[in-house]
Amino acid sequence: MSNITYIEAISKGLREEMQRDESVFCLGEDIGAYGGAFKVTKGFIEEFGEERVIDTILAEAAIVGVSIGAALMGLRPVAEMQFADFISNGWNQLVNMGAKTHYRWGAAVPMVIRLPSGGGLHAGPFHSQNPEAWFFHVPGLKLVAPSTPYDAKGLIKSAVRDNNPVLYFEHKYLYRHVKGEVPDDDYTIPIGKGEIKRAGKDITLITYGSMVQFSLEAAENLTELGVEVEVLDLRSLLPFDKEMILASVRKTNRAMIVHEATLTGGIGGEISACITQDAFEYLDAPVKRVASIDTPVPYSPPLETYFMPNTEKITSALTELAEY
Amino acid sequence: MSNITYIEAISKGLREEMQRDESVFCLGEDIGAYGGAFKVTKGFIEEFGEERVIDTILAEAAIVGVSIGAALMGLRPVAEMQFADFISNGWNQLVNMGAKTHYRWGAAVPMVIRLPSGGGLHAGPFHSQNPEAWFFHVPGLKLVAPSTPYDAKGLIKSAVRDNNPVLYFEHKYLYRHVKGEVPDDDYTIPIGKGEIKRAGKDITLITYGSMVQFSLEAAENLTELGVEVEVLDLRSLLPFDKEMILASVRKTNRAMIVHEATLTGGIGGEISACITQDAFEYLDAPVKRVASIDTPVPYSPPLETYFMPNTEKITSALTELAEY
Amino acid sequence: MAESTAAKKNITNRKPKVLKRKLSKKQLTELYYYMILNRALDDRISSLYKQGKFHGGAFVSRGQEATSVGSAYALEKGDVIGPMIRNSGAVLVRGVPPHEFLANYLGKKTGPTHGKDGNSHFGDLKRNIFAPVSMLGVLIPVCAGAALAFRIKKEPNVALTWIGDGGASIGDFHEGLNFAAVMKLPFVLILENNGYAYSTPTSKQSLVEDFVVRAQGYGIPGEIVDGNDVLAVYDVTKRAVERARKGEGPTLIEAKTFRMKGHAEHDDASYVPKKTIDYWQKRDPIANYEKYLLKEKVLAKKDLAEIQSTVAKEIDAAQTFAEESPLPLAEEAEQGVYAS
Amino acid sequence: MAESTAAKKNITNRKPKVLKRKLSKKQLTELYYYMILNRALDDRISSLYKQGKFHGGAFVSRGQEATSVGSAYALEKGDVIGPMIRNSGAVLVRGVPPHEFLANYLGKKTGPTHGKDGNSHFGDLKRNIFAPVSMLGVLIPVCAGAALAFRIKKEPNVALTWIGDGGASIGDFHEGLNFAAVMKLPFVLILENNGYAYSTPTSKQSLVEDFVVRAQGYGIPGEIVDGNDVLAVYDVTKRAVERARKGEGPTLIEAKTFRMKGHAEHDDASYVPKKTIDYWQKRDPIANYEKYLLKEKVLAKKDLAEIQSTVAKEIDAAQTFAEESPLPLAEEAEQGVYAS
Ligand SMILES: Cc1ncc(C[n+]2csc(CCOP(=O)(O)OP(=O)(O)O)c2C)c(N)n1
Ligand SMILES: Cc1ncc(C[n+]2csc(CCOP(=O)(O)OP(=O)(O)O)c2C)c(N)n1
Ligand SMILES: [Mg+2]
Ligand SMILES: [Mg+2]
Repeated sequence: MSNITYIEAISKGLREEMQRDESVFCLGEDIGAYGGAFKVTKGFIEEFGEERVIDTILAEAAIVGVSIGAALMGLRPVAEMQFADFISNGWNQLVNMGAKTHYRWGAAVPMVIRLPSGGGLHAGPFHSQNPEAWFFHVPGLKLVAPSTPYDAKGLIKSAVRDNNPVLYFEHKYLYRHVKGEVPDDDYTIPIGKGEIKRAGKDITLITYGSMVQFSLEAAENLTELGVEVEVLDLRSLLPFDKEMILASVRKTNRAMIVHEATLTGGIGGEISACITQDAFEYLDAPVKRVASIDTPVPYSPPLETYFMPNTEKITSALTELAEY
Repeated sequence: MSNITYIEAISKGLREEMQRDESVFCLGEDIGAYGGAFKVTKGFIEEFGEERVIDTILAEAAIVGVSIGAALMGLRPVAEMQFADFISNGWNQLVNMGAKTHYRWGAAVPMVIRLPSGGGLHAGPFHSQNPEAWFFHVPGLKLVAPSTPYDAKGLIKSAVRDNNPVLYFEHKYLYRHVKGEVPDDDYTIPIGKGEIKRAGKDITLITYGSMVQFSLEAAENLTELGVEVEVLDLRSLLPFDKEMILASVRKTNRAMIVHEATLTGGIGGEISACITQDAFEYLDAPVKRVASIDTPVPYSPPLETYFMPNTEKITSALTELAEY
Repeated sequence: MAESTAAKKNITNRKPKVLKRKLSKKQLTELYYYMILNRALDDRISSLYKQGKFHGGAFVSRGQEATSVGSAYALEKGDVIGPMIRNSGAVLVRGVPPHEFLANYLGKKTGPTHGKDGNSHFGDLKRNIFAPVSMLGVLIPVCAGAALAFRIKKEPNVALTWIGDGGASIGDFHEGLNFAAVMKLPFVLILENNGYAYSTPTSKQSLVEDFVVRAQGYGIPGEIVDGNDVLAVYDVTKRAVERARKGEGPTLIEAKTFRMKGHAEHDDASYVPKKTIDYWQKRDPIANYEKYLLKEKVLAKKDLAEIQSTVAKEIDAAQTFAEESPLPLAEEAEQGVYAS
Repeated sequence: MAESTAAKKNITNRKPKVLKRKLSKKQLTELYYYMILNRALDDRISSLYKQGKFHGGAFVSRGQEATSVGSAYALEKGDVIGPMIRNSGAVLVRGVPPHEFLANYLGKKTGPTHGKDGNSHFGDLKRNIFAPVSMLGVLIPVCAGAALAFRIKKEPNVALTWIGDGGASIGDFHEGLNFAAVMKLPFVLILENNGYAYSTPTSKQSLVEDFVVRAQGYGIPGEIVDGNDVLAVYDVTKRAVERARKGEGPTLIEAKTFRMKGHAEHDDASYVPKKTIDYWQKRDPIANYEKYLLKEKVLAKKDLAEIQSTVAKEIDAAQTFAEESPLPLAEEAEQGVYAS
């Protein structure tokens, strides 16, 4: 066990996978000697050499495409986007080639794309996006979004070992803001399985990534009202753990979804629709959603604070839901 | 009034806009002398000349980017994607530059992208997609999807006159499969307003594009059971007509959404979530969704038929909902 | 134009050269066989399309058989190819039987995609063939990725793909070729300059007549070849592949050829001037190769006829197989989205 | 390398040339003023960053002032520019006052984006300035689009944008430049080859030393210029702009320069060899231009000092303005997604 940050956990998990399996390699902009914009791959080039830690040209379509080609030949590339936002340049490669290949002709594409995402750091419209919902509508991809150092290590390992293109959303705010106990041994977290972060009988709060911590704080706030909120951390977004959600909602009869991505078209809509569809008779109140407002991510602190969910906003939405 | 096809209506509307306003011009692959892959711009180059009907190089990022630049300078470009699927190559330009410019620095980007979309023609995974849900999660874009010749003409005009990037989803199956009365005069259809295609008191069916016709047929089938289905055609997807939906659901107490795009992450999730949120007390049954299954669009006819919604599937979902 | 002249200094003259390497009679015969097979398959595809037997569009490569066959023939078994829509000839050279094409066109369960995709949109990993996607250019970075995998795995193989004069305008061309260049990957890109991209003439796609000039911008060798001369194509590809195998990095080859039919079977190509067609008709790659084979006495007329009739029988059998094959079951649409 | 030699035949020698056009004293002085303004603004940005006054990152362009200022100075008012993160100098030349930068960095309501975006990510349509987005390369097609608009509207203007040695690897570079070339648009692209893209040296970005070689691949003229010589940059840009205005199409200019600081203020650039920095330190664009001005007796030492102190006051005032400006109201976050 070590007490390490979220970013250290990613780094550790990835390093262990590279040690375990020769077919794993990393590529991306400035990931070699520089160790990556956030230093996730710091020391990797020294340990694994230039052939397995590749500084690429500045070209995300190429990075994604090259990863697909290498994956088709049996390697397991782990590509870093310098910021999640830049995956937009590799969009076509990913959704048309990466995601559809196995369905079309049965060839597996075992690759990972690491996506440093999210706001809260005043990094403006192009270094703060949470683009997961776009990919959520792309059959053939898998999406994971760890919220703790423990999950970060376990999920990067599962992502690397999965035989499909996995998008690994790592939240920049969490990088150095959360620390936790992480086993030094090998372990994985199954893709598709969520976790009950806090048990409760009154409201089910479904969330992931950066919003888990705020949601847990808000859940604590609700105890003052005698309301016990069950907080579910999805961990995987595609596929997501529908059984866990439904079981909880059938118990609590109230549900709320929280995500940092903008509201309209966010994955909260899908989850709400699934709950209404499959647990309608159990619902005592409308399914609520808390998300960022429908705008680009603004830069200036008061604007960004207004834009994003936080503990306060989640608390007041929970209060409304409890009082419904 | 003329009785014309859906594709003729698009063509007519666009031609009238070019006649009306010198700042409107068209660009795209093979749209000039060839008249476009589907012949929407047939005869345009003869009428408006090479400077306003531009055959471009084969490069969608450039087509979208050039359109943005021309729009910033006050022109009104109408870009054709040869198939909607190819917008994936222009994704970055559109979502990062096109959609966010007005929010960031107040500059309007009045442009239209025409997207021949949809399946049912055995055109396989790359010539059949319905990509609207991706863009639905991009604040700053507007999305329209006409289902009739009348709307096709009215909406292309509104799209051209709008001061924002508007994605105009034109369904290839409808091109020559539907005909209707279309005024020869100028008229527009307001973006953001849907239409009640069929009044009913028992179930609200919300749909758009290619699924409107099938939904109307299914609604007819339900009369045998004494069930009156109200069919709403969204026409605009972003923004969508929430008021129309809620007013109808508050009356019928039952709602179903039908779209040809795949289920998970489709815009049906958002609509369902909005209904549950704002009309929860009125609901007598879970909100149902009928959509394509979560796979790429398969080519072979039995597979594609299985993949897509049709009158039969909609009818049986309506029956289930009526019987709930 | 200045750039054209400058360019020509650095590129092989496009006149077909005397073959630099001696091919055996068997090899020369195989090249002929595959070109005939390519054309016969295409002709069958055209006629099935006209009979309304297909569901979607149909794409053939009449006039470009030498480019596909000659280049693929220069590869070894372990090498990867990423064929585009005009490269059925290359896929045939790799050993995919014609019935797989026809079964795929007909959406049959027995096709390589089991009905999931159509026409020649299929791959075959055991033969090291990557399936194309429609989005042009995608295979350039992807095949560069295969080349990278070879290097990482220390396998002496090469990856090769093709692109059109139209597809060369896509950003992926630039990104993929530069990626391969900078990393000196064992990669070969063949640009088939066939005069048109759908209805768009090459002059509207590029100001430079010789796309190969772009190789200079990536610091890699560029070679122009007569794409209708199968031996020249074989030869230039072989040299590029050998360079790649030796670790000397990628090559861009421009094959000058012509698309003798419309973009797809529904396109009558009425936008192509008749004199252009006549010009290229005289340069038919198969007719020219036949002349060579006869002149050099590699094969006699009756040998050619025999090959043609073998091929005809193969295509008939392929059609029978494809037509008699079952369609997939509807529910199979749900299968295979994810690898397990 | 062969391609380099071939290339050099077609490109201007990179040695600064004797200025082809006579600039007035006023003009020569303005060039100096803007370079000083650029550097002083940058220095203030660095120090405010170090004081923790900014919310996000900070980007400066020390060492590249001549490229931004010289090129923008060659334009007319109606021309469009699409500045990148190193082109604050160009934005200053267009008349944007320094306080707009600082207010924008501080996320203030009075900044040109009203707090919506940060740093120099802003545009100004009344000055024909397009805001960059972070995604490199995007402005190339976009500015080509402005150039297309000029042509359609029959306005005699030109659009100009910049790209880095890193950004030049992005597909949009290829698509946008080829689009402009094929359509002969009034467009100029300046590639600032400053040795690095973040930590990545140019040698890992491209095998060719001279990016301008790529111009040949698009059939357009390419020119290399000493990016640290403001007059040479002005001159080469002026010629390109005149060509563009005459309808002769786009030009690719490669400015050889150096990024004298890290990628952003948080990056200490320890990956840059000291001798490289020393080499370029001696070629500081401002020091060199001062030498020229003094030698040619355009300005005296006291004139320079006076300009410097005017600029210092301007920057002080700008800082005061920016710091005293209010932040936007939180609810303003909701406004402006759509144009009405
Ligand atoms: C990115 C992209 N945009 C548009 C298309 C539609 N399209 C298919 S083939 C084609 C023309 C291709 O021309 P070229 O690359 O020269 O190949 P050729 O057909 O001549 O072999 C077009 C425009 C596409 N497939 N991909
Ligand atoms: C498409 C894209 N990918 C990655 C980045 C992250 N990034 C920002 S600047 C930079 C380096 C840019 O180098 P260069 O183009 O040479 O410009 P310079 O900073 O030297 O002026 C990188 C990798 C980006 N902005 N856009
Ligand atoms: Mg072609
Ligand atoms: Mg640079």
